[in-house]
Amino acid sequence: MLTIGLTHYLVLAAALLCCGLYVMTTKRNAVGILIGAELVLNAAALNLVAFARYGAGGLDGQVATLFVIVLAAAEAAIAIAIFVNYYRVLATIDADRGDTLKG
Amino acid sequence: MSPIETYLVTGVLIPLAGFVLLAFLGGRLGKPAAGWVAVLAIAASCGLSAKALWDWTHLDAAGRLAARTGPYEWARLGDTVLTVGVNLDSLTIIMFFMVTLISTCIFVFSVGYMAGHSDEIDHVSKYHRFFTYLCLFDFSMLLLVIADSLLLLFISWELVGLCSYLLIGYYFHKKSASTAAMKAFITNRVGDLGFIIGLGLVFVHLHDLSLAGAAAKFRDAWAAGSPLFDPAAGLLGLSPATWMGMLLFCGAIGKSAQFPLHVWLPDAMEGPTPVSALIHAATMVAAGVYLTARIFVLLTPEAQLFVAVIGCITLTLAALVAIVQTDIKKVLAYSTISQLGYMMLGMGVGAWIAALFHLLTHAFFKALMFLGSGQVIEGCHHEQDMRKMGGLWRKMPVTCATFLVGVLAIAGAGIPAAHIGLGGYFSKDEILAVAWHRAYGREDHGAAQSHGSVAQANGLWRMGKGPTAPEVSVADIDQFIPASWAQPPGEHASESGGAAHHRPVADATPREETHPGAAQAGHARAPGPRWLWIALFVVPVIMAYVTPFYMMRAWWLTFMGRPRDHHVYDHAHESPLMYLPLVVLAIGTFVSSYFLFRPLVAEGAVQMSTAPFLTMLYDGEAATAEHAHGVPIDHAAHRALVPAVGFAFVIGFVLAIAIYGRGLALATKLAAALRPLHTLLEHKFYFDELYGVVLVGGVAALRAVSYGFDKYVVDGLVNLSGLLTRVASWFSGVILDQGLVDGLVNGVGRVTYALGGLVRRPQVGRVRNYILFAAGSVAVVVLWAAFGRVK
Amino acid sequence: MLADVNAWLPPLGDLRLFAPELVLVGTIAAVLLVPLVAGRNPLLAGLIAMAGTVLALVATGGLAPRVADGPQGAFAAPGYAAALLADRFSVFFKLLLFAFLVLVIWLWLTGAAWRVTRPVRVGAIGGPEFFVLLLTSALGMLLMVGSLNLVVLLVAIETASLPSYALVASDRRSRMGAEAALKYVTFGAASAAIMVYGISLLFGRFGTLDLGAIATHLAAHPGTADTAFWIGLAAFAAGVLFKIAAVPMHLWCPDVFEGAPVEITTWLSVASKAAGLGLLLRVVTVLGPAPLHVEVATPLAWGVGVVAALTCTVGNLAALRQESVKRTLAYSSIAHAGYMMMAAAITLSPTAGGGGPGFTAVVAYLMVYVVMNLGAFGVTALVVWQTGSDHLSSFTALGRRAPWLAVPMAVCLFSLVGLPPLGGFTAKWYLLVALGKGAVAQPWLWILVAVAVINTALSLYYYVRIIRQMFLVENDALPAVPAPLGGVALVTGCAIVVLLLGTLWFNPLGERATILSERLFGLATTAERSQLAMVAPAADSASRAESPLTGAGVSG
Amino acid sequence: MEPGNLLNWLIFLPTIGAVLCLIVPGARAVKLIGVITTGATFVLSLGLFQHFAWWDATRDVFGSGYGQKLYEVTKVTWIQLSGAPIEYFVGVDGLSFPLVILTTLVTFLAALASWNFEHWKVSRGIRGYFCLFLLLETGMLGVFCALDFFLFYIFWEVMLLPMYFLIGVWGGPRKEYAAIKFFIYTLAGSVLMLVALLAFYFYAPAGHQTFDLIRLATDPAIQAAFGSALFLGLKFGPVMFVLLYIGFAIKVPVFPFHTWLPDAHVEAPTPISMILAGILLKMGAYGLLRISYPILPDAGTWAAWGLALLGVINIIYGALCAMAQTDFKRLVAYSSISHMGYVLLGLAIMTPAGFQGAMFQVIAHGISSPMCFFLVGVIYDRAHHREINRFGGLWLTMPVYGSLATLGFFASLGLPGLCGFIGEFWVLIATFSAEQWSWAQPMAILAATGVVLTAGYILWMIQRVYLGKAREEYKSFPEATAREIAVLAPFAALAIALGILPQQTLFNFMNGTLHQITNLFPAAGTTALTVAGALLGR
Repeated sequence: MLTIGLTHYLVLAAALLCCGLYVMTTKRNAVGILIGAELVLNAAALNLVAFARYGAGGLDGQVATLFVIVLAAAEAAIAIAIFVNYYRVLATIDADRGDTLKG
Repeated sequence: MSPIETYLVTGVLIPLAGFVLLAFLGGRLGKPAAGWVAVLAIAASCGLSAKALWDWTHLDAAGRLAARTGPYEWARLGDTVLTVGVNLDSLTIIMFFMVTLISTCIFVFSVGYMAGHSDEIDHVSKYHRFFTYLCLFDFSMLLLVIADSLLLLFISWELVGLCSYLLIGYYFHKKSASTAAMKAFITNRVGDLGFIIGLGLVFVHLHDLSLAGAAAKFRDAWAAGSPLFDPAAGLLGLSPATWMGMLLFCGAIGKSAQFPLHVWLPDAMEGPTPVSALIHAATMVAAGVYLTARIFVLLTPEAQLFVAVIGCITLTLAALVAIVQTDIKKVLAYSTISQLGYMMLGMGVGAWIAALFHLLTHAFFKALMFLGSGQVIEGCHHEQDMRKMGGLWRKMPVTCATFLVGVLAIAGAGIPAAHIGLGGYFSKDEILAVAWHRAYGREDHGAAQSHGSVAQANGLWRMGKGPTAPEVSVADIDQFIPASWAQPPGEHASESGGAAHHRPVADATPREETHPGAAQAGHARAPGPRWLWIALFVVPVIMAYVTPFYMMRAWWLTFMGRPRDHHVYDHAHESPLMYLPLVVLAIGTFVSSYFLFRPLVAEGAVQMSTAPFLTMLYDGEAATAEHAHGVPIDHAAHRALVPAVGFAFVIGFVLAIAIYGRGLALATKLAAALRPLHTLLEHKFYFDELYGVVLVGGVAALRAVSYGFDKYVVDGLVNLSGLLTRVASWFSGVILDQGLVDGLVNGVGRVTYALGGLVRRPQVGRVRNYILFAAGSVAVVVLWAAFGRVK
Repeated sequence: MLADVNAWLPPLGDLRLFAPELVLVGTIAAVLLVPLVAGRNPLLAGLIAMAGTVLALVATGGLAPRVADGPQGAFAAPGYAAALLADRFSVFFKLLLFAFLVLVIWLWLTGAAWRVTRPVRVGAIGGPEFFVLLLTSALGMLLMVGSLNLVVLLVAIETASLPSYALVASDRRSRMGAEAALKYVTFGAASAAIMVYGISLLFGRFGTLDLGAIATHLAAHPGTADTAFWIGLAAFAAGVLFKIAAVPMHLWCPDVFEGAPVEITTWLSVASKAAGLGLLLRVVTVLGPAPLHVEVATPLAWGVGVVAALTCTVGNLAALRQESVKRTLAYSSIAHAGYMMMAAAITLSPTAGGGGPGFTAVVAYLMVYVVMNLGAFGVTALVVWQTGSDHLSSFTALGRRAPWLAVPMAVCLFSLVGLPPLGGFTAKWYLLVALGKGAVAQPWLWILVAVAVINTALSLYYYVRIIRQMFLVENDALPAVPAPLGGVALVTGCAIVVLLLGTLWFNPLGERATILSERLFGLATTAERSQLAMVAPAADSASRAESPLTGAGVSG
Repeated sequence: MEPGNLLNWLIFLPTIGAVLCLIVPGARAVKLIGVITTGATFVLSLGLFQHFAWWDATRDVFGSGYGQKLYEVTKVTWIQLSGAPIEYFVGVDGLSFPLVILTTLVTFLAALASWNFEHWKVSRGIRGYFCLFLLLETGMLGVFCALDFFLFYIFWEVMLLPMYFLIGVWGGPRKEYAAIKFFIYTLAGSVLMLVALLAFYFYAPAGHQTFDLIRLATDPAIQAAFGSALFLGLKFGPVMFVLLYIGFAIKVPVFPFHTWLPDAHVEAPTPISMILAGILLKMGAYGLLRISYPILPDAGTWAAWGLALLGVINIIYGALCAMAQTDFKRLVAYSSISHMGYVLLGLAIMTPAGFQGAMFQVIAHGISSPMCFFLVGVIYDRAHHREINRFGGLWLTMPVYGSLATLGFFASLGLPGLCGFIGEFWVLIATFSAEQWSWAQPMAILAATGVVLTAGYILWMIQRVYLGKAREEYKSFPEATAREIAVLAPFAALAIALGILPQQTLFNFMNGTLHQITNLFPAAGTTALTVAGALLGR
């Protein structure tokens, strides 16, 4: 009989984190990178909720999670706007194509 | 300052005033006024020096001692006070007189000589410059003569060098002249390098640069058994004291054109002839001998031997080369070198008086001959090649006659046993006599060394007598002489009694075995092998035959025979302004000889009597003057020489006339027959070539290396950093495509830039990589936190 | 229920503590609303923003006496530490930010007025949205220096960042702007995500989101500074370092600064970094000093020191061969952030005699940095407006073409190098003195001194390159560079202040900074901490918090 | 310590002039301001003679401790630090007095030399030129007068910026390269000095912390602390000495930090070369003597042989490099490197005689090298090139100039009777007689070879430039103008005066202070330490 405990949540969150990091660093599509970031954010949110449930933090964690969700949304909104602008100028959404600024 | 000192100092300053006047106003004075200003200045000096000489001869010993004031503080080196003052003694007085007198003659001659010389180049007159330099020279030379400290000596030493440089390069529009000037200065500087190091050693060991002070401390150091005299304390088995003497003598090697630094003097003939007469024959080049005389008290036996050997080599080489020279001035130049060699030899073997005496007589007759040659050159429109002259006696009778006087003087003409003769007869022969004495005479004279205990005794004795007291009487000196030439320890007791111990020549076996006592004292025994001393006598004697030969050759080729170049002959003439000084000098050559000068020189020898290594010898028989302080050589010495060199001048003259009497034909044949020898001599033993390759080339290579080093290596962190960068970039996989850079800055800059490239490597422009980098960095920290953190 | 709510809300009087923020919010609203009645006039929006900012500045000034005695907290639930703080520390940073904001808006206004009369060479930016974004990012920065609550900090950072992302792209025709914004937002999102993950770990480890409480807990239980703590802290630091643009989170900075419009670059180069530094300082002050043991403080000091040295070095080295002046200055700002972080390292060094000198150094450095950086960017902006490029070649012969720009630029650049008698040297001097003082007890700080001075020498290369281009390279063909009077006045003023800071104000600056830092430091260690400790969760709840992680076996 | 404010006027008078330069109308007025200001500064500096007795060889020699005899002192607190204040502390003693006079004189003459500004190739910006020129003078005088290390550092850096622009803007074809090289070298040196500056402050025991150079040297508590302290595990003294030394060595310049100098000299305009050679190079030596040796005597002992070796390398290496040059100015520049080697050698042996020689050489070179640079400038103005091999016979076309040139170069050569000789001779003899060092005599012998090499390159140059046939293209060269002679004559007169009367012209002023500095040193008979051993504190 499997008891779902804090460890499971944490492992899941860690896995999410890794996925997110992987996505962020491999996706050429800007939206893909953003999604990667969202995955990491969700990993953090999962952590927070899990800690809130199993730890001593109480409601703090859940409140924080709400904040994280809102922030993620805001971030996505801004990001998408910028991506659109990027697409308008460069006619692509490939983040790697934007490499004029370097060195 | 005492009156005599005042005369001398004023006599020094008048030429300086003349120099300043001419330097600022010379151009306006123009020709010939500028020349007469100079003559006036030096004549005034000469008058003062005559007055000083007169007063000096009328002073008794106490008065002379009292006449010497000073020294005066000049500057402080650390805590040591450096002084300047007038070195007032007979030698100074007579040298001063000689310099001013000869200068006056030559200045007058110059007014005539330069009148006929083109002094304008590109319409710019340099006439006044000539006399400006001459005045400066006289100032410097007179300063050198009166200097009482090694420092002042050195300063004036360099100043005469400067004048020599300026005057040799007087015709500097000619490349050869400016090169010769440069060569002279730099060669002299090589010698001065030794001089400076010597000065340093004097300062270190004796803490005093004044001549009297250094001499006194040197003697005290000897008396105290100082390590200064310990061969083990110096390099190459020579004691520091020996090194000190030898290095000081290096200055003289340069200035007096001794082997191996003699190469500059023949080239110096590029200067106007009066300059050759004044500077490169009579005065400046003799300053080396004068210096040696002044530092004689600081010379150890080994150093004296060094001096003698150098002198001997020089006189030989120069005399041989002089045989084949065709330029009249070059002949005289080599003859000068040769005669200077004789003087040095004299100094080295201990013929202090004779050497200086030779200096004085040589000054007169060589100046005479140079001026004569100047007259000839001027008369022949700047023709210097003797092969084109001949028969000039008709056109220049006075010159011819006075020149002959000079030739006779240098050849040592005189009537043996009659005390009748010209300069060289007395002076050169006395040098040879002393050399003979060192080689074959009494052993104890040759071995100028002391056993420790004897030295101590001597030192005590001298201190008791008041070592610095110049009034030590002859009798006193005679008393201590035997003791000062130490006997081997075993023989000491029996031999230290009183009169000099005579020993048969055959008995004078070199004592090569080391005596324990001598070794313990740490002092060299009679330096050098016996054969060397014999060579130091035999070789100069042989050269005494060569001297008359080449001088007569020169005279004959110039004045006798038939004119060989009618263009030259037709224009030849002489002018009174120029031959009058010749006459004066010719007279001087006669009277300068024995009775006027030698006694004064001998008086000057007083200071020598305080030297620890008293090896001053003089011709006892010839020295009628009772002021001589030193060891009279065996009377037999000079007598024995009569058959050896007494008639050398006759033989030399006859040979020369025999070969050149009928022109050059025979000589040419001889030259052809002796081709290799002739070539060797013509090329002056290839010294210039050798130096050209080894020294000049060496320096050129060095400077190329240094500058190359500067350009490419110092920088060199450049190469190093370049290498490091490459290694570093190999590790990091960065390929740097930088070209070569120069400069340390660029080197550092390059590394920096490379590092800059390295740190910008992540800045590839793709945001994914940025995130990867950032996440990776965080991961590193996380890993550190998880595993690497020290608990 | 209502009473409960009242308990949650601060008394109205306390709201005055946050007058600056409120004024700013009001201004934002005004900028948004006024166009509705007055039409879309960029200049008008700018003027409103200016007025609002000045008002906020005044409000902040008025706040200073109120917080002189101690920090004032607000929005705190019972039993919780204040979510927002108003103390001298935050007031100082707010003053700095508002003053800078005023100058930036002034610069913008100058440019906008200029464009009215000139052929526009660069894509104009402006409009109400611009100011909304600008002021909002300023608001976020204000919050960043005014809290110790991790969630509030998160919100603050995002509030500061999100408008910035948009601001970078505010020239919508610019390809570089678009690219820069993309990089900024993606990198920002990533670092924010990592930071949030760190926050979650810290929360899990200590059961609280309040840094003060965490510090207290750590002081009481040294053993809790374990792996989870360090991982969490490192991840959290990623977000802070992102704002400062410190190594290794600096990569966005050059690209964004180069791609962004020059006014935005100016704003970000100072404000964003200053706020980030304020946050960092607050974190290290709370976590670092005296009562804490070496287990936290020493590794943290080393960490900050290493990051500072790296940041400084990387910034200077990377700047060496840049052709874009903006990019050069971007790297320069990275380097200067590094210098300031060095001072932060001292405040942590437990035996280094406390953070006083370090604080002094940071405060002095920031004040000087604001002025000289503004001067340099100001000139760059003026040149860019006229020539349309910030390439080094645009500065060729500026000494002849526009001496009134070239001379202030040279002064500011030499000051950035740190040469006396300019302000930059004053700043560096106080920094070095602080490091030296720290080094008395912690000799390893001499390494930081060495790094600082070597970097000073290194930095010479690229600053002087610009100066060389302006004065030594000649090109008589280039025309003169006209510039708006307001802009010239701004940069000249900056140059004069820089000069004064290096000479006459050398001592006053140090005194002011010392006074400020003494108060700040004192507050941070004693009064503030005791108050925070009072309201912190009980120790037992913290110890309870230990169990989950240890139970999870994460610690290693 | 005698208070007074002459020095304040001296230091800031040029600043006032610099400001005036910016506001007066017309180029001529600017030039006038420049010349008048520097001239007035020079005249003002002569007022310092009231404190020094040229006729008295014994005054102050053993009379008082180091720093007790300071004149025209101003000492006010400038910046308050927690430990001790940074002071505006200026004053002169026997060490700085000759350098102050030299500075004002050379600057004045350099201003005169700038009078033909309009004829330079790069002649724009006369205001800027004279403004920076005068600021430079403030910096230089400040360095020599400052007795507070911090103040010294500030002035040191203040000097840097004007120099950068003066070379970089008004220089020759490769001016940028030269200017930046100069700048980077000097700054690199000065940041190291900054570290030492801080370390001096923080390593002093509490209550004794100070930047006061006199107190740093004389306070026994500070000296004791410095003697025993460790710096990052290394001995404090040697580390600080090396840091300071690099800073000063770059200025001197010492091999291998010298490569900036030829470039800077060649590219700088003539008056700037004069100042660079005449004064800026002297600051390195002055710094060593004012800061390194009094404060860190043990480290000086430790470093002695290395410094002496570097000095000898400088002498020989500089001379050889000079010989390889065909650019007239570059030759003179390398000769400076060679000459400064004597300074270094004289300092390294740490005896009164050595210091005397070094300081004399400093002043003598401060006279001969600006003269030589101006001599080069005179013909550069006429020929517009400096290729030695393309000249010839100038002594014929320009006799007065030629004579002065000969004098100048012979002074540089070290001819007795001229200033160059005394310094070299003193240094060589002092090195010889420094019996506490086993290496001193070999070093002295090596250094003495410089005498020959110097003669070599100078005479060779004279032959190629001044002797020989006058070339056609140079025959029309006008003789030196009155202005040029007015610049050269003071140098010539001083070169002779210093050469003949060293005691009265220089030694009497500074012997006292130099003795006081040597009195700070530990007793003679120091043991040689190995580098590693000393550094590691064993």
